[in-house]
Amino acid sequence: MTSLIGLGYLISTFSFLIGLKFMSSPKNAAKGNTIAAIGMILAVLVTIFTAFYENVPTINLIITGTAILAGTLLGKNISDKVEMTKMPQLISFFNATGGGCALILGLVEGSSLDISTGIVLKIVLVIGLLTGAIAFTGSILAYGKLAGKIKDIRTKSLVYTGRSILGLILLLPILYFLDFLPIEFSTLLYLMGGISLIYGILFVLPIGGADMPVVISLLNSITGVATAFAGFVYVNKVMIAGGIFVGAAGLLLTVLMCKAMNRSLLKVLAGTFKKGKNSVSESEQIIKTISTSETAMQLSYAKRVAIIPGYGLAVAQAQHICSQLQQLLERRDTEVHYIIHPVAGRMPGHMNVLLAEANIDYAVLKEMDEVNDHMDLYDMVLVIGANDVVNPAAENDEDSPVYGMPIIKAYKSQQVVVMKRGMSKGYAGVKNDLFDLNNCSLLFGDAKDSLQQIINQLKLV
Amino acid sequence: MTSLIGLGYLISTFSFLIGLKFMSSPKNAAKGNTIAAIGMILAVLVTIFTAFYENVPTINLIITGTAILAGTLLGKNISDKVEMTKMPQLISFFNATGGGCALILGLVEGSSLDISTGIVLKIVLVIGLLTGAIAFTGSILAYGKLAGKIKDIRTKSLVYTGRSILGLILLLPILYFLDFLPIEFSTLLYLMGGISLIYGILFVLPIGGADMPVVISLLNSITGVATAFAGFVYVNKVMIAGGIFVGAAGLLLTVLMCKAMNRSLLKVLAGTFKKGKNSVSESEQIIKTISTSETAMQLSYAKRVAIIPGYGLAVAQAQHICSQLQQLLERRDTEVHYIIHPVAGRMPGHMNVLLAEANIDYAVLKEMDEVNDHMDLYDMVLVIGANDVVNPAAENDEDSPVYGMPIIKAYKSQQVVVMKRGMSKGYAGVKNDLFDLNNCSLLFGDAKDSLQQIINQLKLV
Amino acid sequence: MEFISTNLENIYFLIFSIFIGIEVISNVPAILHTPLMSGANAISGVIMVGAIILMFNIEPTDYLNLTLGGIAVFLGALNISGGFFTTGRMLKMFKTKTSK
Amino acid sequence: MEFISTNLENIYFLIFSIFIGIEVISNVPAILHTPLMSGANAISGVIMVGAIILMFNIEPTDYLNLTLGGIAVFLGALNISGGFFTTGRMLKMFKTKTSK
Amino acid sequence: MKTLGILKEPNQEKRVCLLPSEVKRLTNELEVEVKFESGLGEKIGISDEAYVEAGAISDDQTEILLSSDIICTIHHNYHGQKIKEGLCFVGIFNLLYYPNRLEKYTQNKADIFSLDLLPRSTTAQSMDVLSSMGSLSGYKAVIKAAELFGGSMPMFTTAAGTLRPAKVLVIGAGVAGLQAIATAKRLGAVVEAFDVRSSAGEDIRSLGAKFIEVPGYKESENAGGYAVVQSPEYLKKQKELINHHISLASIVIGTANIPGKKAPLLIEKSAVDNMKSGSVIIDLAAEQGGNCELTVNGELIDYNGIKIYGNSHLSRELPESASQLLSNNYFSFLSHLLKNDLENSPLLKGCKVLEKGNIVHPSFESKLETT
Amino acid sequence: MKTLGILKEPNQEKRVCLLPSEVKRLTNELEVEVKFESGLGEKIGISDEAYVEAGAISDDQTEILLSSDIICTIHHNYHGQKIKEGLCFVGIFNLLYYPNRLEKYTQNKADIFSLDLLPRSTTAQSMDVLSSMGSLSGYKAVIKAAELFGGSMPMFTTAAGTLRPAKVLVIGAGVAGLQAIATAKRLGAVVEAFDVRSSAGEDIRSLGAKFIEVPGYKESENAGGYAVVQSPEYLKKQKELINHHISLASIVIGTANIPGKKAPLLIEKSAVDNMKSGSVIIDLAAEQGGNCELTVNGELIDYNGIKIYGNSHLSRELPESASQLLSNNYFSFLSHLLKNDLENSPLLKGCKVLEKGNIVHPSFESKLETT
Ligand SMILES: NC(=O)c1ccc[n+]([C@@H]2O[C@H](COP(=O)([O-])OP(=O)(O)OC[C@H]3O[C@@H](n4cnc5c(N)ncnc54)[C@H](OP(=O)(O)O)[C@@H]3O)[C@@H](O)[C@H]2O)c1
Ligand SMILES: NC(=O)c1ccc[n+]([C@@H]2O[C@H](COP(=O)([O-])OP(=O)(O)OC[C@H]3O[C@@H](n4cnc5c(N)ncnc54)[C@H](OP(=O)(O)O)[C@@H]3O)[C@@H](O)[C@H]2O)c1
Ligand SMILES: NC(=O)c1ccc[n+]([C@@H]2O[C@H](COP(=O)([O-])OP(=O)(O)OC[C@H]3O[C@@H](n4cnc5c(N)ncnc54)[C@H](O)[C@@H]3O)[C@@H](O)[C@H]2O)c1
Ligand SMILES: NC(=O)c1ccc[n+]([C@@H]2O[C@H](COP(=O)([O-])OP(=O)(O)OC[C@H]3O[C@@H](n4cnc5c(N)ncnc54)[C@H](O)[C@@H]3O)[C@@H](O)[C@H]2O)c1
Repeated sequence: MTSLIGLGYLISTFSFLIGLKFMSSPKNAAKGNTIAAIGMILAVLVTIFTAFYENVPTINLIITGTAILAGTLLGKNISDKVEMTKMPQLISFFNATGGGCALILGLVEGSSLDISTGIVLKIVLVIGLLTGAIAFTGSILAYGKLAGKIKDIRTKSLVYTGRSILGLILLLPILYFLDFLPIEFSTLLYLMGGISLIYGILFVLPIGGADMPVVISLLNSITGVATAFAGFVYVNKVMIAGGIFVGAAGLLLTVLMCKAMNRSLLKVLAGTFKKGKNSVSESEQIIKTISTSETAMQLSYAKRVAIIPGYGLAVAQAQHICSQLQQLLERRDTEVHYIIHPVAGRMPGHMNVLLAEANIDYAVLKEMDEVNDHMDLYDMVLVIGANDVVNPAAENDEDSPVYGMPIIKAYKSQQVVVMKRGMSKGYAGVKNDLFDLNNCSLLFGDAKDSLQQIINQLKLV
Repeated sequence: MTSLIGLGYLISTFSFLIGLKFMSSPKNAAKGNTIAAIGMILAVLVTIFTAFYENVPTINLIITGTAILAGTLLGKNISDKVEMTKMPQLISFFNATGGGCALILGLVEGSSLDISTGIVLKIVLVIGLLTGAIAFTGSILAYGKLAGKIKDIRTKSLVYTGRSILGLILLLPILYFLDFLPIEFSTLLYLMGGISLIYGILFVLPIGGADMPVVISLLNSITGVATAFAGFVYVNKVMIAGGIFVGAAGLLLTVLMCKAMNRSLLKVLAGTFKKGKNSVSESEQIIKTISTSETAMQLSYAKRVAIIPGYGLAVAQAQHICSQLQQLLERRDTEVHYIIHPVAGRMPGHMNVLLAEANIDYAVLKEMDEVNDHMDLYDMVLVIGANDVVNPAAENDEDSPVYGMPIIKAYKSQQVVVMKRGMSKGYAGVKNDLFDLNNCSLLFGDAKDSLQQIINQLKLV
Repeated sequence: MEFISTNLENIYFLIFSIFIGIEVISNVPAILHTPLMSGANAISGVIMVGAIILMFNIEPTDYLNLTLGGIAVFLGALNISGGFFTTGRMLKMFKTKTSK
Repeated sequence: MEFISTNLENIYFLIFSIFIGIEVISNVPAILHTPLMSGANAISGVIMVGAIILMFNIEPTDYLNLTLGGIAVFLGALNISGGFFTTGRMLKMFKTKTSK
Repeated sequence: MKTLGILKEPNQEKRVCLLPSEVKRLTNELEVEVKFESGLGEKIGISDEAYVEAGAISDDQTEILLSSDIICTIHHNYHGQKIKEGLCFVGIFNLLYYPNRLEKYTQNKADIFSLDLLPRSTTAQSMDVLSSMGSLSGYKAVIKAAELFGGSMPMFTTAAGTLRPAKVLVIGAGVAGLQAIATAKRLGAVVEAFDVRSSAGEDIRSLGAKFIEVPGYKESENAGGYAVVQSPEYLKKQKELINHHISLASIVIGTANIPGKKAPLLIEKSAVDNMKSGSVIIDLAAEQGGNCELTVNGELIDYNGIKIYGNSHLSRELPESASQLLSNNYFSFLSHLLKNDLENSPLLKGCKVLEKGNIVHPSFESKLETT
Repeated sequence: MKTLGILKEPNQEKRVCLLPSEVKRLTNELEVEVKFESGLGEKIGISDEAYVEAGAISDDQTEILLSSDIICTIHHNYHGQKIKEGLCFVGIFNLLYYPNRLEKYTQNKADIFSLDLLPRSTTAQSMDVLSSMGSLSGYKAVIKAAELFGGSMPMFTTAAGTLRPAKVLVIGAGVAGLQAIATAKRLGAVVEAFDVRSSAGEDIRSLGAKFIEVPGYKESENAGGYAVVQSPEYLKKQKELINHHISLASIVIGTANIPGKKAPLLIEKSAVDNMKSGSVIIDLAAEQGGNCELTVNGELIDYNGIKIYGNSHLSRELPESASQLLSNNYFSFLSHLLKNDLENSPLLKGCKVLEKGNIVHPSFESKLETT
């Protein structure tokens, strides 16, 4: 019997491992998910299987079965309905449920201990409980922020309160285990649970909305730790291994995500806001940045892409690499157009010179007037080192010096990514209203470098 | 005590792991080697340490100490003296010593067993012995081949003999353990050892010299397995883990090496010879091929590189990517020249058109006459889609239709890599004698693709 | 010290697991960050196994704990099912486009 | 079956080790193939630990086995020292060039 | 309904200021009556019928001048004939340089919009004739140079030896200069360029050419992108550097200008003496006095085997393309003119020279006194 | 010691066949005495002194003809004057096309090496005057076309509308054709090219141009890379396709030739009628009768606003570059001539037309009969 159970857990541990491995390569990711899911089903089945020779009361079985069924159906239901763009908050939500589960486990298990329980087990219980609690409220808050239901609140006092509570969380158990606290263990548990729930909130509150994905990954890692500690309680290998895998992978993933966004984890957690490199204080624009990988990701989904080149393309001498990107996209059956604005660059025909040098077929060059009326047909517009020529102020802002100049209506497309080095302005020296729009993100960096990175990423998909 | 030993082994296991990990990234590789070496020293020290509470006779200690000292000094000595280009055969040699050690271990340990020994241990012993033996002779042979002391022998009968012996190796123990063989266990061991030694030879004999690195990697992996099995005998975690690491990593490495050379492992082992894609039987040239990664590796060491473009560069339209490679090399402080032959391409100035399009500075273009007298100063010459213009037949072979045409003396440089798609000839339709030379290797594939891959590899160094 | 020698196996297990957890995803391309996060989240739902074990050991009359345990199992199941299905949906997009 | 349940720990160890062995080098760039092979070869020299243990257990009068064991230790030491030094030499070249 | 007249250009001019396609838009979109002098487009193969089809009416010059509210030409081509009262001339008259041309217009109380005076602002770009013509001139300057040059522009590595690429020096990197740089680069020449505005450096480099920098330039913020006069020390340093680069070049293209002023003299006789026989100098500033001391406006001269061609209107030699651009420029301007008041439009104000015969442009007050 | 004479070329020719640098190598390396007609290089700014410095002796024509063993010129320039016995002429005489030029040489029992007849083998490349001149002609043809064309070659997207890139059709993708393709591509034109040899397709594409393929061409193995005459059906198919592409093009450059034969007629009057006014045809095959029906050799004509320029010697208009290449070609040939026997050299055999006044070249036997 036990050997069968052991074997079952072994296989499911291994499938988690393989699942994670596969999920980290684009080609096998979907397969990896299936493998991990099968491993999970196996682990659950094996566990339920133990009921048959342990004489579990029927009511317990019924409740368990019902709960599993209900959870599964609801989970499937929710995941089917939510829009693709809302994925991060969904993940956060599901992470909260995992944290909640760990929290309850810790409470129930802890309150039913007998006095003989060793200190090691108690420590394990406390850690499992508090990590679960932090993951629970933290994830709920992250969910709220992403859903736009909770705004960023960033005050010094908040950060300090958070730190003191963290101190408390560390101090209380130490005092308890050194016998300085004359309370019951279950009291300690409740106390810890409560404080941790609060800490989870304070932890996430000051962090900026744009950084939420990183935080979610971190919370996910914490849930993993909670799972592992729960596993220690039950001496259950698959829980320990699964938990540690997630804990370790989640932590690394958090770091990787920070790197991809060019952020430091510490700064994210401290809630410092990101600014463009050259962004001078004068410009108080609220902009959205995007990473090369996200750009690549979105390009990979796009069916029609427009490239709007500008003076920056010439400065970066990125014409050759730009043509490489075009070829890559075309090989993936994505239609690519170049839209040339009459005054892009610094001399008439500036863009023509560049694109001819890169041997770009005249057939894919479009004139502004040709396409301006159906810019919405482009899933994605890449603005490479152009600025004034896509500035909607030319259409809307009568006081702007560029008012009246015809522009390429990039803002009408589904999604705009603007590549530039910093927040400096174009030739006309005016603020670009495009950057404020919801469908526009800025990709900072020299256009040549950015394009190269996008190509590298895109090749992986 | 045991806990200290356990801890020591744990640390050393972990340092093997970290060492291997580091060794697989260019930046940390040297560090990785040091870490693994420290782990090894620790493992040895811990083992010797056990002597002090196990009452080991002095003579044993002395012999052990002397042997370790002698081996270490000799190893250092050999490794210091051998030339860089002889590295693969050196690795093969050291691998043989590891195999030999495993072989002796198996023999000694096996012959001193008492009758009560369980079947599992016996099986473990046999496997350890035979893997050690195969690794031993196989590596010695591989060493001999690389050193040019043993020629490739590729006959059908050899392959069949090899297969029958492999059958014997599998069959004998089965018969023995099913009690069909009425012999002593030690006899079995000697028998197995002998046969395995022979098999090691037959295994390597038919494999072509160019494929030796792959074989060495495989033999290395086998030594790892031998080590792991020896570890099982002594219930020694560090040996088991180290052995398995090497076994698994070695196997994967073998596969990766095959992939990098565009070979299948099975074909390597069967001793099939590699031919260029378009290589028609008519051309009976013996050529050396090279992979993009090896090319990148050698480029990374080169201080001065010459690129000789030809018609193939135009056909592949690889001028832009070629300029990328140049920039990459220059950023690494490698000097790059383009040498343009007067009749390269299909019209006067053909190469000029291409290189100007890719914005290549006129300062790095060299004329044939300017550099032909000191071609030996180039550590590496990349011939990209050129053929007739580097054909030494124009200088040496009076009967050749190209005799008398001035050529770029690429053959005089330290190392030539010729990029072309297959073995087809140039405009003049004559065989290229350059390909026969020792310092020339062919890199098959479309020039654009090959260059891209070289760039990708080079970026890692 | 003693702790080490008695738990040597476990320590190996722990270290190896952590190492694997890190190693296994160390080369994930940035475009997979979100799906991977989602997948890892689903795996952490294995905590439900603990919840089930808990449920099996609760006295059938201890309604409070039965309820709590039931909720825990429910939450775990939600995490697992939601997690895997969400991941699956995200990854489906990777298949629709044939690369190269 | 029984074998499994008694050796479960070992099996985990085995599988994890194999997995790690494979995983750890799975992204090695081709230019590191040879040095890595050399390094792995050096690590397999850990067989010398076995040889030393063997030596410690041989009767001091069993000259044949003492000799054999001595040779084994010697070979192991040769493998280790040669392996690491050779690898070190190869890898030194990677440092001389500053990349980018 | 306003009437717009288009006059034939002088003989040597092949370009037209409005093509049938834009005439059609004028009559349809702006509801203007268009009259044109017969034979207007014949030099570039456009028949009178084409204009008539576009909705215009063929007429003779006298009649047109008497009946139109607006007259469009490229060149100053009015010699005091009788005109309808309040007639408004639109053209590229270069009046700052030729202020005496104003006389006849003042006498007849005409209005003048001279498009060369349009402010170089973002919104004026579609009517900016200087940019569109400058651009074509810059291109043509290089084609011309290649045609006159006795060697080849690109490098040729051949079995009969190597021809080195031509060295091209472009002086002044405004619209024409940049286009010249781009075209010469395209042909494979080695290109260097010089401009007093240090901000031109980035533009030059973005075209892959080398920027020759003279340290110490004084920028003027309110010159609106145009160059201003410099200090003597600066000019000396500049001269030495330029002379050096001239002596190395096979082709020199001068495009440096200071609006309304004499063009800066940057290529002195002594520098030309150092050039190789067979070299070529194209001087696009010829009309403003030339960047080269030896330039004769409108002529190709041979100085010791060095060909010097001075022509500020090279775009004329691309009559088809030039007419296309001009026609769009004029159309944009006319539609702006008809839709806006003078008071509210800095563009109109910027290029209006005469109002009922009186000078209304600030730059002319001083000018006229000197005449 | 042999004496080599260099004669002045006819008036319209600026190129020289040997420059002082190669004269120096002749006198030094090959130990030849070199005489030259005074004023040889003056048209490209090379003084007599430069030749004298290089070791040559200035002399008058009669004297040179009487004292030399070898006479080098580019053009046929001999009118029966008295010569030293066994004098050997080296030049580019195009005798297959002008066989009657032979008369005076035969009468005076001279030898002739005509470099246009050199086999196009690998080893002959350094003396291959057809390649070096063809190459320059191809380049210059495009520069000429750009100069004559009323529009711009590259695309210009400007605030005043977009100028489409010129469409260039190159007919015949030999040496000159390929160079024309490359140059037009450089200038940003859209280039199509056509050649009967299907192997030219890869060459054309390797330059980034479009290959117009007419299926059904019959290749001849032993024509040594040259084109051969084709079947009538093929010619019809070809004509239709070409006509279509001609009507789309703004610039057509004809370079198709069949050695020693009349050039193929590929651009018929009817096709030209379909072209737009302002278009340009450059016919490099003019001397061999032209690829275009309307071509007049050596002249620029205007046909309904379409400029047609026929000139097979455009390299003349790059006299500096052309002389440099020719000089190397002649030097290579002379050094081969002086170092090798006629019997052992397929190169010498291939281009030797007369031996002591007798025809020795196989291609001429039939030719002469027809004269
Ligand atoms: N075409 C003509 O004839 C002509 C002539 C004169 C003036 N203009 C004027 O020039 C402007 C042209 O508009 P445009 O959109 O082409 O250019 P733009 O508005 O001047 O903007 C250029 C943009 O490129 C970015 N950039 C510069 N170097 C870069 C690099 N290496 N990598 C990435 N980005 C880089 C700059 O931002 P960062 O610095 O933040 O990177 C800037 O935002 C118009 O205002 C037009 O009126 C045109
Ligand atoms: N320059 C002139 O004026 C002129 C004119 C006419 C003839 N020629 C003759 O042309 C020859 C020129 O010599 P060359 O060395 O430049 O060229 P070549 O001798 O013709 O050789 C070209 C080489 O490029 C390779 N190649 C073709 N496409 C490729 C691709 N996509 N990627 C990689 N390799 C590719 C071909 O081999 P694979 O097919 O195996 O890839 C071939 O070996 C000389 O013989 C010369 O006499 C020159
Ligand atoms: N706002 C716009 O969108 C717009 C449109 C067109 C042009 N412009 C700008 O207007 C400016 C003038 O353009 P342009 O070509 O008509 O100018 P221009 O013809 O008056 O002068 C040509 C160039 O000569 C240079 N120059 C003057 N004196 C010189 C000297 N002593 N030495 C060297 N160079 C000298 C000038 O700096 C200028 O770049 C440019 O900066 C151009 O970018 C702006
Ligand atoms: N061996 C060498 O190294 C070497 C050197 C130079 C040239 N060549 C070869 O010699 C050949 C001829 O060169 P060339 O330029 O002097 O030839 P050419 O001047 O005689 O002819 C020019 C081109 O016209 C083409 N042509 C002929 N009839 C045609 C028709 N009816 N329609 C279309 N095109 C037609 C020919 O195919 C040729 O490509 C080329 O293949 C060239 O590559 C070889």
